[in-house]
Amino acid sequence: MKKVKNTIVKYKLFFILAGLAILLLLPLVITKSVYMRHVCNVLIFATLASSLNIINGYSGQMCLGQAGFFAVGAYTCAILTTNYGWSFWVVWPVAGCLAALMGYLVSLPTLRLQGIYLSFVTLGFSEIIRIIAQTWTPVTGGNMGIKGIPFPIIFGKELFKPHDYYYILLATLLLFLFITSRILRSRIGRAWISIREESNAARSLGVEISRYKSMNFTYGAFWAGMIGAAYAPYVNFVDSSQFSLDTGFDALAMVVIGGQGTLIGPIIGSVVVTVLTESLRFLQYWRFVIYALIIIAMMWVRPQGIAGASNSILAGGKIRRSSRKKAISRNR
Amino acid sequence: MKKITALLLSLVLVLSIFVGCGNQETTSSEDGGQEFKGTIKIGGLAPITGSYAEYGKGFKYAWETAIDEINAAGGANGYKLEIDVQDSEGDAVVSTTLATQFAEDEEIMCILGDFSSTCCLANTDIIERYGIVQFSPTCSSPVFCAESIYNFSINGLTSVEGQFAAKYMVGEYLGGETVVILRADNDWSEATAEPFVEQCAREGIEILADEKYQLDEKDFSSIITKARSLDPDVLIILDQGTAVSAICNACDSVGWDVPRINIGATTSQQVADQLVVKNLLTPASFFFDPENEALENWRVKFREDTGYEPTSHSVQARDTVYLLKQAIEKIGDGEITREAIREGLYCSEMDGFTGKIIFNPEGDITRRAFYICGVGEDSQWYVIEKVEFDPAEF
Amino acid sequence: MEYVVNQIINGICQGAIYALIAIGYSIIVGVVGMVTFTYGEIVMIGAFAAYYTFQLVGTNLVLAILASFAASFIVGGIVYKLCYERFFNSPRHISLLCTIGFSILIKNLAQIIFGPDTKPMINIIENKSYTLEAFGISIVIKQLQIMVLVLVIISSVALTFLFQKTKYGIALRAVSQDKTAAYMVGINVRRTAMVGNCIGCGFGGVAGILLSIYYYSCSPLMGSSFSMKAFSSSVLGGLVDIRMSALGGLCIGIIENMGIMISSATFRDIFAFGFLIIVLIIKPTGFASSGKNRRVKSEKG
Amino acid sequence: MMSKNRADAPVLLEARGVCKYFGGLKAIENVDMTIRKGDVFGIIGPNGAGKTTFFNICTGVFAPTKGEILLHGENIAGLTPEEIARKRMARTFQNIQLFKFMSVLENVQIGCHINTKTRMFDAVFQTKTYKKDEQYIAERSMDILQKIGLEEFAEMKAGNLPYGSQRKVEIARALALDPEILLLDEPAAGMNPNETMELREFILQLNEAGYTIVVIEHDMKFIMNSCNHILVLNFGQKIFEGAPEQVKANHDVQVAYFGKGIIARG
Repeated sequence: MKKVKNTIVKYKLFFILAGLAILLLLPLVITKSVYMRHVCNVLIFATLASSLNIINGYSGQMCLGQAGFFAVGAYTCAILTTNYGWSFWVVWPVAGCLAALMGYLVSLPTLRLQGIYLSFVTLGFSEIIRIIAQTWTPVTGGNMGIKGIPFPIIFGKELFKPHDYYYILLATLLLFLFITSRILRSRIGRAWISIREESNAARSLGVEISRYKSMNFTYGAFWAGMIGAAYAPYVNFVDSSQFSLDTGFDALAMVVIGGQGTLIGPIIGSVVVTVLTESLRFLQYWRFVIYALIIIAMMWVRPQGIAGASNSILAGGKIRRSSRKKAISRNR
Repeated sequence: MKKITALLLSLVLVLSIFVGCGNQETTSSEDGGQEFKGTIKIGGLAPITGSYAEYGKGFKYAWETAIDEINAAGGANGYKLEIDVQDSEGDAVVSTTLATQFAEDEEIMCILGDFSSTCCLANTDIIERYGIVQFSPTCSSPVFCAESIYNFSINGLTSVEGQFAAKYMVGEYLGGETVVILRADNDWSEATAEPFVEQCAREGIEILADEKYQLDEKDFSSIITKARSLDPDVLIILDQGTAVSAICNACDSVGWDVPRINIGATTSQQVADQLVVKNLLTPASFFFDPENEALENWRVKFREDTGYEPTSHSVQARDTVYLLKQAIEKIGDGEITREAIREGLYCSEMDGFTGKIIFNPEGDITRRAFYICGVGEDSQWYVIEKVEFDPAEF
Repeated sequence: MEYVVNQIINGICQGAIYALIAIGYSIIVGVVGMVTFTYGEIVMIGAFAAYYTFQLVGTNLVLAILASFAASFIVGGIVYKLCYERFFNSPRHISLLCTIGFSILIKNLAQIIFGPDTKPMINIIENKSYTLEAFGISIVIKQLQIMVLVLVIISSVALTFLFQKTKYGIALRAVSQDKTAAYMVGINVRRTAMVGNCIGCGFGGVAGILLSIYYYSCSPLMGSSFSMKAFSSSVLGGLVDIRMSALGGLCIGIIENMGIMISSATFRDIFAFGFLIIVLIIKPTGFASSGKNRRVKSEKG
Repeated sequence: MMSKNRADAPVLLEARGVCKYFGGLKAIENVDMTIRKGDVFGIIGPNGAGKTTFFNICTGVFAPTKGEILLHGENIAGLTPEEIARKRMARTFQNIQLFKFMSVLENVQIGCHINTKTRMFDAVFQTKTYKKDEQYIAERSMDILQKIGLEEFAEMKAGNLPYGSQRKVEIARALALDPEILLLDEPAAGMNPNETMELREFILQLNEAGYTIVVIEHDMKFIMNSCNHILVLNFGQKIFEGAPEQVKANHDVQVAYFGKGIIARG
């Protein structure tokens, strides 16, 4: 085991480059655009789940309303590009920032709340966003949604094929991973984790938990908004039913199945869940039954998720006896 | 060690899924020893799970039985038909993914479905790009067929239905002067309410209120109290399914016996069954006529096989297959292509279970007659009056 | 004026329905100490049990109540075994996700077994309404509305009595407040929690019958919207307090109907959630006094 | 020990008439206290005397109902714990509150939080500020671990360490704040006599290194041997404040600790 780990560490750069090369060349291998669409779906959900993981996995707040931020991003993009003719490249960061602003606003009142009360407020927020999208017909198109969202154009090429759009989504995910891993390696990331682990201790060390919690929320919402904005042109139309609580729950399931509090976890989770639900489509209702059974089985067998560490606060882990003994004997 | 176990676990999971993929090919038809010229594959989109599951299952049943019938009778133009029905969940995103899947598969010659206007409209872009027909039994959006030459629908424009209800039902039949509209907040009701309101204005009928409610609304007492305080002559309900009966029952339970007209559910047996007081009128382009023997047999068989009553949606789904068959026959000895099927459907005519179907150049049909139907005490729908009209008069 | 009064009455009746389902919810949350998303499906199971009883033995309300109590009780037991028992010491999100998974499971199994269509439930209880004339205002109340209202009052009083006075109820409360301490004084924590959970579920099942009779129908997907409202009412009442949850349900019902009165029924949920969020911002633990739910509050998500 | 020049040292932390009521319960009633720079200040009292509550008021966990807490003459009563930590007042907890699932090194690194100023922008673009901060954190935390003698456990999960070492990690983490004043809440609780001895030495070392230290402790011997000034609380009230010798001799303190009967007989 250790050997494997050492090899991975030793050739880290090589592995990263090889992985990148595979990802970049993937559209050449997968010729059918149906499969490419599934790959794109994986990327979208991977980023959405990752953005949720920022909130749930790193600062230990329990957000159930990620679909709300996702919707804000998607609708911003849809409205500005379709009705006002803005370029996608301008709208994209704007949508992210608007979602971030929403995240900030939601985080303010929730700072006083803990546990399930906080979860509830995020859940209610998500529903309110959805209902507004559903009822504010002049702006959001109401139940009819917004159709014909223009595809982004790069160097005069319209990116309507999943094969091309893949690169936008891949870039989003990679950018997310790059920026987030840098933040996590700074004092900001450490502050988030310290809040998750033991908020009283964090406060006593001068970590302004309100500020960092709301920064965390804002950051998580920002990425949900970014991927929302990238999602809107990809599906070509948005309507409120795409942002129901179930979308948020799916993202949550992906995060937990993959492993909370790890960067790779939500990505693994979204691969597993998407591949599962897509490939079992022919089973109709039974595929949801299987999906549900897998969620439950996963929680029984590996509550920390596929990639999560068993000895972490997120797994309800206990400190391992063996290593503890080792420490004691070493101390003597 | 644990990590390896986990890795293996996930690997096995993913692998088993791919194995599952491999088994996906399902063949639903048996060769009755007949010689076919070849096989024509059709893609079917229906919400088999989700909130519209009832209709989606009906679609699937109607399509598959119709195709079995056709194949048993020698196929369409000598070709064997095969349908691959996929579950769109009533979710437009899923529907577009599946539509792409069909469109990319060069063996698929035509797409039947989807159920809801939202899904159908969402698919328009894709079918236009790939040049494949999307033939919806029930899409009622007034813009659907105009949006692409590849879009066809046999639902009939809901605008006519609304106008008919305003002029002939509220105006002539009931003689009402004021109405309150209660409707589900969706695109369909939006599209239906507009022509209804316009027609009312022309007929001099006053709209006292136009109340919307959420799609999954259960408790109607508050909007009924609201409507009752305005005291209209007629109550108009624009919705489908159980909400219609729920609204009527809620009216009755507070003892308000205003005449009610429903547009949308047509002569749904489910709605009739669930009414406590049988007080409801509806305009119907289609009627389960017990005297039409073929239709009645079909209905009985449907009920036996699925365990519930068919709605007109399933009958429309059945008719789409026969229209398609007719279009394939029109091609004759020519090559069966997607384009040929579109041309075959263009402006075609047929006598189906749902009456005479004549496509207009846009790919939609216009109704020329409606039945005014009412529920009897035995929970059966009866035709009160058949009204023929000229759509041009609206 | 008459209109306003009638709308308030509507609100109270609607609220009573929310209260009815919220009561079962807060029993479960109180005893198990974890939040559940399966409750709506339990309510649905209860409704279907009653539906099939009516189909098989005819309109016998007592039998139907027994059947749905039993069905929901059993499903509640399964939920307990699958989603709670193992995760008492784990972080909350694990059992939460388990309940979400279980809710997906039941919803889809129900669509397979019962069929996806809506089943009619009519003429079980006579569809009557009373008109009261007072101060020149005529108020219309349905018989069923009165039944629901009475049931809410009786059950919240009875359950409060059960929890405060009986030995078993005290054990339940002890378990709900501190599992370790309850274990130390010799309470069989797992069994008590399980039975408490099952009682809550059984109560949800009975609420399910009333709901389906009240709305004349039951369907496999009926649970989700009610479960959100039960959840809201319960959160408003502080999650574990039965009487406060019932009050929370009433408040949400009234607020919703007031909202509908001044605007449109499409905004129903906005009023409900908006009201709830505002209350939570002002008072982070809902209506209940903050000390009472220290436990629920302090548990880390 | 240092009592001779104590009076000359500047006042660091001062409590004036501090009261804290929980509903009708008077947890702390009118307590005064003066801590001077360079003190090893002890707070003692029987169980339930309000020591930890008083501590929590000083560190901002509770706001006092009445009274003032002055740090360098500036009133800090009612500030949040994180604001007080920024004023270079660090603390440990009675029931150890480590980041159990993080390594010892990471625990200490988080302690460096207030001494760094990396912002989101710096972190993403790895600017000069970020690099300087990270270098500072790395050096500073290893330095502290070395001083405390925990460097060989740097990579170990903090929760895996034995109890005594966990206490040390908590102190190390507090030291990373670079505090002027360090508040230790029952640091010797649960330690064996050997460990307690070590801890005493360690505290005195820290004191010599220039930290002002406040200790809550049950263990009389520990307090008497390490502190130069002691505050005695009982039932939320101050009953005495003075040097260890004076405390030993004080009648009220004896009554509080041993009960009236024993004193009378003795």
